[in-house]
Amino acid sequence: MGIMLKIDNINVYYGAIHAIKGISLEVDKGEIVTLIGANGAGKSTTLRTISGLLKPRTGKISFEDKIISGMPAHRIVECGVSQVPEGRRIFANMTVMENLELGAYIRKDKNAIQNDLKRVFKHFPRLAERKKQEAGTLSGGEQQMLAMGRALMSSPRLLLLDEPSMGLAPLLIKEIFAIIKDINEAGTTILLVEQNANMALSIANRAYVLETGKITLSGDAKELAASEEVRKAYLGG
Amino acid sequence: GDQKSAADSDTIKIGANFELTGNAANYGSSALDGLRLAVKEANDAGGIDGKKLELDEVDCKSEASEAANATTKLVTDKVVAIVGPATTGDVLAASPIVTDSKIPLIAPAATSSKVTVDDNGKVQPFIFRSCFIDPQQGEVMATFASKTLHAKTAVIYADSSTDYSKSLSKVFKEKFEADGGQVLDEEAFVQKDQDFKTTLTKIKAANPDVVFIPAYYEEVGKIVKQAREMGITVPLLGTDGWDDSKVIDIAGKDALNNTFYSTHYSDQDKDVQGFIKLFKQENDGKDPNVFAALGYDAGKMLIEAIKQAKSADPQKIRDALENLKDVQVGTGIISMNKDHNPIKSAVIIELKDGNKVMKEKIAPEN
Amino acid sequence: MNALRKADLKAIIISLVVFVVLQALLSTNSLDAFWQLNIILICINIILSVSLNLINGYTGQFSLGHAGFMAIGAYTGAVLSVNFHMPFIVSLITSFVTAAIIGGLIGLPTMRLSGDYLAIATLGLGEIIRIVIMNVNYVGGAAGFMGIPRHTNFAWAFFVMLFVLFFIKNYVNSSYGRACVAIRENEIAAEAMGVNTTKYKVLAFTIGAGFAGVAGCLFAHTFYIIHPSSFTFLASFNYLIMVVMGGMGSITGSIAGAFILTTVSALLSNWPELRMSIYALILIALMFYRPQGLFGNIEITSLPVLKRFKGGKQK
Amino acid sequence: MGIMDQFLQQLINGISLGSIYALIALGYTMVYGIIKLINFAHGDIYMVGAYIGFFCITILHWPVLPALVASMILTGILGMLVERFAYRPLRSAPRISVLITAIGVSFFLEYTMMYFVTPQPRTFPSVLEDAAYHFGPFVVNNQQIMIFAITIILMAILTYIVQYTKVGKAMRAVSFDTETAQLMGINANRIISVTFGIGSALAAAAGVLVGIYYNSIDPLMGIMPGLKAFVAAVLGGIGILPGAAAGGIILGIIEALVSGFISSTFRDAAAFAILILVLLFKPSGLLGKNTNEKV
Amino acid sequence: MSVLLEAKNVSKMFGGLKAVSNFNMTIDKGELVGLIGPNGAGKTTAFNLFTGVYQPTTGIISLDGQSLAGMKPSQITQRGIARTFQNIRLFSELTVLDNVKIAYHTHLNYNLIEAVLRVGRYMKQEREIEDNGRELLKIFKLEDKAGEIAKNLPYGAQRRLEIARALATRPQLLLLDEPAAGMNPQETKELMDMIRWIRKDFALSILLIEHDMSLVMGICERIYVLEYGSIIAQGIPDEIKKNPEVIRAYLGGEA
Ligand SMILES: Nc1ncnc2c1ncn2[C@@H]1O[C@H](COP(=O)(O)OP(=O)(O)OP(=O)(O)O)[C@@H](O)[C@H]1O
Ligand SMILES: Nc1ncnc2c1ncn2[C@@H]1O[C@H](COP(=O)(O)OP(=O)(O)OP(=O)(O)O)[C@@H](O)[C@H]1O
Ligand SMILES: [Mg+2]
Ligand SMILES: [Mg+2]
Repeated sequence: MGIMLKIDNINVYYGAIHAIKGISLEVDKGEIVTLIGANGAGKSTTLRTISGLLKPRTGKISFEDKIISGMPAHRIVECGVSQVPEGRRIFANMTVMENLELGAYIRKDKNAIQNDLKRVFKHFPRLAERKKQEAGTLSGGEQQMLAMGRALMSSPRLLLLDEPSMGLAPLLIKEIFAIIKDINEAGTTILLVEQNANMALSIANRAYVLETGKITLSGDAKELAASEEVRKAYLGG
Repeated sequence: GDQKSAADSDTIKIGANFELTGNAANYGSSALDGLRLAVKEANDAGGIDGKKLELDEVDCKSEASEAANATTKLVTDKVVAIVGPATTGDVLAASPIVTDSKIPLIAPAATSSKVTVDDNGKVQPFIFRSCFIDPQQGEVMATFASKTLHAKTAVIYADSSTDYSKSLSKVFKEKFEADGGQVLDEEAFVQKDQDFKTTLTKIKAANPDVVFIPAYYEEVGKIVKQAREMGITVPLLGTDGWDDSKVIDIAGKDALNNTFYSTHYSDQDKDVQGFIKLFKQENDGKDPNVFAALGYDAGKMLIEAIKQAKSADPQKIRDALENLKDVQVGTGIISMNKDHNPIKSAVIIELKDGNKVMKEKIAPEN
Repeated sequence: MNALRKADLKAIIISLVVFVVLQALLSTNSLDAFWQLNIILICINIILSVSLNLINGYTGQFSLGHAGFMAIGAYTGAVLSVNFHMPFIVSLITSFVTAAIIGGLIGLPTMRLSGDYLAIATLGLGEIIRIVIMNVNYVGGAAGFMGIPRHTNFAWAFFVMLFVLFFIKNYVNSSYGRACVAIRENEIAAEAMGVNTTKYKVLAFTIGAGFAGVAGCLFAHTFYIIHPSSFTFLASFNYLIMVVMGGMGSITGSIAGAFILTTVSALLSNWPELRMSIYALILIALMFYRPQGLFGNIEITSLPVLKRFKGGKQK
Repeated sequence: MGIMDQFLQQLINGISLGSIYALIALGYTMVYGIIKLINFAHGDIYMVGAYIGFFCITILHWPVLPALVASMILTGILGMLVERFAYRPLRSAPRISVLITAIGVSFFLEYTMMYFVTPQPRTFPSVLEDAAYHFGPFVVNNQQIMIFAITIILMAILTYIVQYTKVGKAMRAVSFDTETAQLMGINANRIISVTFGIGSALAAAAGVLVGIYYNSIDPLMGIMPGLKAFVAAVLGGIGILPGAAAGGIILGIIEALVSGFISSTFRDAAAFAILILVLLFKPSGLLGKNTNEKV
Repeated sequence: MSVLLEAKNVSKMFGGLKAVSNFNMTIDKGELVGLIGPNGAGKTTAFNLFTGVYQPTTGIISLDGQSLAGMKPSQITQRGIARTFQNIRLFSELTVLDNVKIAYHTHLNYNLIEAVLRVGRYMKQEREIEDNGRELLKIFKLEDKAGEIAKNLPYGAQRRLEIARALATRPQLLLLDEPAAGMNPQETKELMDMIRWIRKDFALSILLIEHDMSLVMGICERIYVLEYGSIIAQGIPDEIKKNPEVIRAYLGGEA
């Protein structure tokens, strides 16, 4: 199993705010890696930088040995990296089906798209029922499913998930995490950002802990979950 | 700016204050073309007493306060006299400024009587013009309608955004009704309108003997075209604002048959051939329109006044303007009357297959 | 303890110095007539942009009808001076009251609209006001209203401007102003904080319209004549440009915006034919250079450099 | 003519006048739809389109159709250039600054054009056979019919593009949330550019048709129609294509009926008053959805 | 204990959708009540009805025995209900202190003239709210951020500021909509302590919506469970945890 994503010492700024201070991390093919940390630690910023929505001021990011830092966001999607952004950001004024079609925007092969659509509906039968519904009227959990389904439609090799459990009812959180595992088992590598650190660590292979823009800890997910330091700071115990 | 008194300088600076931007830009810039021609002609002939004329051009933006502002700029630049603006409203705004600073102003095309004589009948000492006045041409057209065309009823279709159009409507109405006619309806449009069919439909329904359209050529062309399309066949009457070949281009020759307007000269008149030729020569063969002609006239009047004053002193120029007599200008020979209006004849033009045919020539009253 | 009032006092003293210097320049004719007039215009435009800023910048209500209120003030003032021979101060006050009342009456229903819908509605209202004036013969209609005495001199313009600045500055720094800003930032949250959003929106609109009326009255008594052509929607755009250029929600910004644009306009009069093209390019360039306006939404007086000179500890 | 006849004739007049507003409003609304910019320069793009058509016909002596197409292409490119150089650098700036820039672009186009072609109006040669059809007391002109038909067809085509094609979905996505659209692999800049191109080409078509219909063009011809088209777009619900068409035609009819039966003097005032009334009852336009922000 | 808030047979329709139906709830003075339910059950809508953002289609909501029907949100805030929002709604371009100052709005009563001339009550009251505001920020550990622009605060701090701002309106009843959303378990624990302490120190009632069961079960005295707009269960946390309906609709498998 080779390195799929490699982040090499990036620094990211919002204007004068230094949000990411020299982060390096790696994601191997087939893994679930999770990024945990307090509010404002820079988790979303990291994902946005990978996706090209932000440009690192220094450092570089490579995906499957290709340097993607500096590419415009839409080109990075074409490389095989897809993101489910924080807060779902579905296209509320379009139907569920149209949202999914937009997920496959970069693809031309109609048959492959159909296959992926079937796969998405298999993961999320609820979406199949609601194909024609305007996405804005879906419930929170359904919207989260749609956002994930939409990202899967680009057939990514790496899926970035930004707080998929935020604002969801307990029942749905369990469902979502089960689906994440499914997707991963079907072959998609996943980089998962979560506040719900307990859940995240329970499904991840490895984890990084982010604190005010720096990585302070990293290692095997189970080990981290057991560590006193992490428990105190993030797991509420 | 130079601090030397204007009279001592070796050039004579004349202010040109015209609408170069905004709604009336086409009229202002035409008048400026005419004025430039007069100045060039004088300079080519060696200037006045060896002094060259210099035009100080400013833009009054088709807006009253800007006209006052621009006039103030010219006053500051120490011009000896000002020509412009073209439209009545802007001249009225410039008027108090020149009066305060005692600099003569010649309005080329502002036909409202208020321009030179205020509401109390007092003559504005520093304001002159090179065109006839609304009462004159409004009455001419009303008389023409009732006497020559035997019209009993009329509809007035005016530009409600210009004082020119509104004051002509008023004069026409008074005279036409005094002569026993009836104005069935008064309608309005505004500058830069494109579509007139809605109002024309209403006018058609009123079914008048004539329609009086005191307006400028840009809208007139479209109105005539659309009126004929709507099936309004009665005579259409107009005023000097019509006098531009654009009317013919826009409306088309056929539509313009059976239309009549008053203006300052006929292009058939032999007195004006010199001006027309000169203008075409200087402007790539373009025909002068009425604004250009009046701008040229204003320039000629001013140049003559400076010559007669033998000085570039504004006060002396003013005095000379007041006493101008039998000056040859582009559109004929004129003298200044006591109200600072030129005594000049008006003509009524009939358009026949695109040609301007002089229908009547009305001699000046005083 | 009276830091705020001390700051006011300082500002007034500085303004007086500015006044004395400028007045000296004027009385000795060191400034020519053109610039004398344009200094008055700058004062009038400052009143217009600062009052529009109260509506657009502070309260966040996109109004494009400012020239209409200015017209109301201008014509009210002119009628009072010419037809009723009222003293200038009476004309000014009545202009304020009339424009404010009409502004309030118009504001009440239209403030329910938001964003671009409000913009087009206010633009329409401005045009309606102008068209009505253009067709009322009592005020001269399309010919304009003539024979207005030239009451506005530099002193009048300056002190009225000072009053308006003082008023709006203290207004925005009170709970009234905070309510306005809260509405701009988030109307729903403002309501949730107990701010009666309708009331404060209409109040800002009323005051803004009233001061536009005052500016109109000064304007009318500057040029001897007023004309509907001075109050088109393009004029409203012009005041909006001043506000945006200076910075939405910055009084000193509006002052700078009005000053710069009036001056640029005056300077460009030397190139009548290219004037507007150059003006347009300057506009675009300034927006590129400072998209949030020259001062953003902060006051120049709160810049660190200048803070040292100020006694008052104002936010 | 009886009142009823007059009314019907005014309806015809209103629809024909309204078609022109609608045609311009379509482009207005497209551009608004994608970046929420009131593109005050749209009316001037329309003017440039009219001039390009004019020069193709008078100087190059092209027939109408190629002139129209050339004008649409060149003006479309102009629109894209304006977007690229004037608006794109301000993509992350406050909306109001972009609006001011649009006003700047508007002045620039008007007066730079005026500098080169003079403020004098130009007259289109009559390139289309003028035929007026009289039905009893009514008159309809073939050009009126043509403009109406073109407006409706273009509206239908555009609605189809926006609703059903891939590029249309991308437009809606970009318009709703540019950043997320990029995460779908959509090149947002390209889509915005294309939208400006289409919107400007539509304006050019309107410009050329209006030039032919009214026979006269000038550098300031875009101001009032631009404003009216904006009003029309808002009336119908800004950002909604059928809304623009409906708004335009309704505005035309309002103007026709006001000048026909009330007073032509107060035509514009009445049109604005009706617009405001409509907005008070339907704050997001006739076809707009009342999208109260969900709390 | 006396009833503070009472909702009687309240329903709210959006077009054809019944977001809240036949909703009955009472909150006593000083109580800390939880409102839970699946996404889209109508919890936030209930808040919006209490605060006047929406008017109920049917039913009556009353505070201290007085009906709130027809009141604007600002009036209801003046009566003593304050809230936070599910999606944070700060005055994001303003400073932290100004955010709080705005919330004192209804407690200021100087008039326009006093404000413009800066005399009389203006100076006194402005000084008071400045001091009170800073005091409040101190409680929420935001005092050193008083001058910062609200949107630049970390998320957790923004949530705290929103609560502080709501308290500045001096409410009798505080409505919190998912205050722990986006917080990690540790932060949530701290928040729990804070909520408990607020209720005691400010002597008010609290109604909160939350999906984090550790928080809800940990601090609420009573819990209402909503599904499809209707209340399916209510009671003390231990009852709710075991209620099969609630487990089916909301909690899933083990709680
Ligand atoms: N658009 C922005 N402008 C300025 N600063 C920002 C912006 N977005 C984020 N920040 C700052 O960057 C830092 C990192 O933010 P980020 O959103 O990456 O945090 P996070 O770890 O995802 O937190 P959360 O759990 O709240 O989502 C924070 O201090 C935040 O305030
Ligand atoms: N303004 C509105 N217009 C139409 N439907 C609405 C509106 N507000 C809420 N709804 C609908 O009412 C239902 C209840 O929504 P509400 O926001 O109250 O849910 P909630 O219980 O707060 O859910 P969550 O836990 O996801 O926040 C949903 O189906 C929602 O789509
Ligand atoms: Mg985040
Ligand atoms: Mg909710």
